[in-house]
Amino acid sequence: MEKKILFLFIRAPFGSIQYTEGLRAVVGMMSGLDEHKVTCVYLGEGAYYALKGSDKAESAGYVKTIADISETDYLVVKESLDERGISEDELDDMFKVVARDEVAKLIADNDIVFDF
Amino acid sequence: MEKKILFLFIRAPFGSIQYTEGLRAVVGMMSGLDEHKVTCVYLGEGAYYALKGSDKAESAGYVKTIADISETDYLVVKESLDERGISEDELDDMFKVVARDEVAKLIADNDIVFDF
Amino acid sequence: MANINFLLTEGPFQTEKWATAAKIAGAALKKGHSVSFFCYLDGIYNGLSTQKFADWEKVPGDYYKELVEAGAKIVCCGICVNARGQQDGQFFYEGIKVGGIPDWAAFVGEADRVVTL
Amino acid sequence: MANINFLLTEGPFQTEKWATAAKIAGAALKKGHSVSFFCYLDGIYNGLSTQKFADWEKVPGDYYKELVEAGAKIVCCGICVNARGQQDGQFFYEGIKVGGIPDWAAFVGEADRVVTL
Amino acid sequence: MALYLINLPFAKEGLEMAKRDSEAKVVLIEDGVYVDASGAGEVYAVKEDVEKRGVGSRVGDARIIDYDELVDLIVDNKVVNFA
Amino acid sequence: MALYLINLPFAKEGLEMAKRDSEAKVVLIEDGVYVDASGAGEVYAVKEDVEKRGVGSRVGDARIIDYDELVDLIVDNKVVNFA
Repeated sequence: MEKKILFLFIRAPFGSIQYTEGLRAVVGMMSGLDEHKVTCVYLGEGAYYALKGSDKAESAGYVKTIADISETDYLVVKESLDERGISEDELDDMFKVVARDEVAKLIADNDIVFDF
Repeated sequence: MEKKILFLFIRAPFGSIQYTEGLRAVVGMMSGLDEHKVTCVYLGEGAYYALKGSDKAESAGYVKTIADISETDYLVVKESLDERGISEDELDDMFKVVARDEVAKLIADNDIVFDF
Repeated sequence: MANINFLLTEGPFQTEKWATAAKIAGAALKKGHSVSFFCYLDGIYNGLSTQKFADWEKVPGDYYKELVEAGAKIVCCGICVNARGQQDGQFFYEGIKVGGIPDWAAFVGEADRVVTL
Repeated sequence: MANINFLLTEGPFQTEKWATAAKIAGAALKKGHSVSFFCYLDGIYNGLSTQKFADWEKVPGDYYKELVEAGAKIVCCGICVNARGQQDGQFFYEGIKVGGIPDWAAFVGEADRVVTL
Repeated sequence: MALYLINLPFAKEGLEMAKRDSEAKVVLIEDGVYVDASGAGEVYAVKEDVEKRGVGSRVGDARIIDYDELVDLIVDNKVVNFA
Repeated sequence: MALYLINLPFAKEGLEMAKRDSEAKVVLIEDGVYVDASGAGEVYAVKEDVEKRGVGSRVGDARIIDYDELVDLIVDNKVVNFA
């Protein structure tokens, strides 16, 4: 059965591998028989991945494959950015800034919530 | 060559194994040919290990062996307790409360500082 | 009765997650629920039949063997298995399978609940 | 010239520590310093010669093999090796040894500096 | 109805989300039992984790549950993982 | 002279210690380069970690060092591990 899945990227890149293995998982979820729908949210220490200069080399292939399958949102939480003193003009274009209130709505709206 | 070694226990028990494998390491350091001198300091999330009710079953054997080799201090940092709302009467008798300033002196006084 | 999928991303001993997941899954199986595991990243080390630790009566792998015997489906990420040098899972307990993310996606499709640990 | 001991407690892939430690140690060896490693807890997985990951040209074990070839002494905690199902380190690269905490205590005794990662 | 599974490292983010859910149930698990979750909905704490850490007197109004009860909560509610 | 090796998870405790050492040198390493270490002595940040994370403009006055320079610092100072 097709499900709506929220991937929360919450660990700091790049000290742990989740930032890219989570995206590998997203690809897998979207390309299986059930064609699950995925939204990616970066919050907490995970917000650093949204920085323009953060190295996307290891994960670029997954991001491209994801785009080929379906339009997918990469959201970063405003409060997480604020707490880390990151301004919106420091962010890579692929990310859209949302407030925690929006993520709460996404949690309500998705069937499954993974933390990566 | 005999060294003075400070073991900093900084991870929360019991989510990770360091709280007891660090004590296994202390035993090994003290019982080798060099008979290194060890002091154990619990700070940050590691301070929770000092709670009277925290399960010492897995680590009791190491604590006993350490005591048989030499008198060893188990210190817990006052500021870490305060930040977690832990009062001194909640602590196990084996721990002595010290201020961060004291730990700074211990760092200066020891040859090697491990974080566990 | 519900179908619960566990995503396990950490290995045995180092953290407690292998134990917590096994205990929740064991309780779920006893209540008659269906249980599946996808072992991803370091999670794949949990299925090894070769763990030996004299201090404990049972090693983590034993708990996962028992879960399989109680009806849990356990699949380990093959890319992770070979990246981590575990040779196609040749030392895993029987019944602990090597597969891929598509297996996990299928588990998730069937699952009423997903628990990540 | 100095003697530097590294304590490595995390495995390959999952965190970056295996890479950071290997890079610092490699730079130290090139400068003529002595280097030893004690691989403790999940750190023991780094010495496996069986790691296969097509996405990377070199796997973590290769870096540790090169460190040994450049003169680093690497000892893995035997209790950890067998607890984690790695069968006395039979699949470790040659020169990566299985030992005990006494070996580590001796490394520490000889070391001018200790770095934990 | 959502069940927020909360461990220590992600507690802050998890509780922020639970506080925005008027029907939130929060389960403190593993090192999560060290966390003060008051104000984040109906709070539960896993018995075995509480006992091992000796924090029975510190988890406040949290309802102490065993793994059987945790399974029931998991089955009856959507699980939001912060563990 | 002590060299504090600081990664993200233990940064708070490590910096508290460095601040109590008038001769402290602090090296931000791995995810430690996300940390604001101003006021904790002479601050260094590992080049490869800074570049990978794209935080060159965020590490303030920290001196950017490569692994060769890090080895020199390690050899010349007692290492205090918070990494």
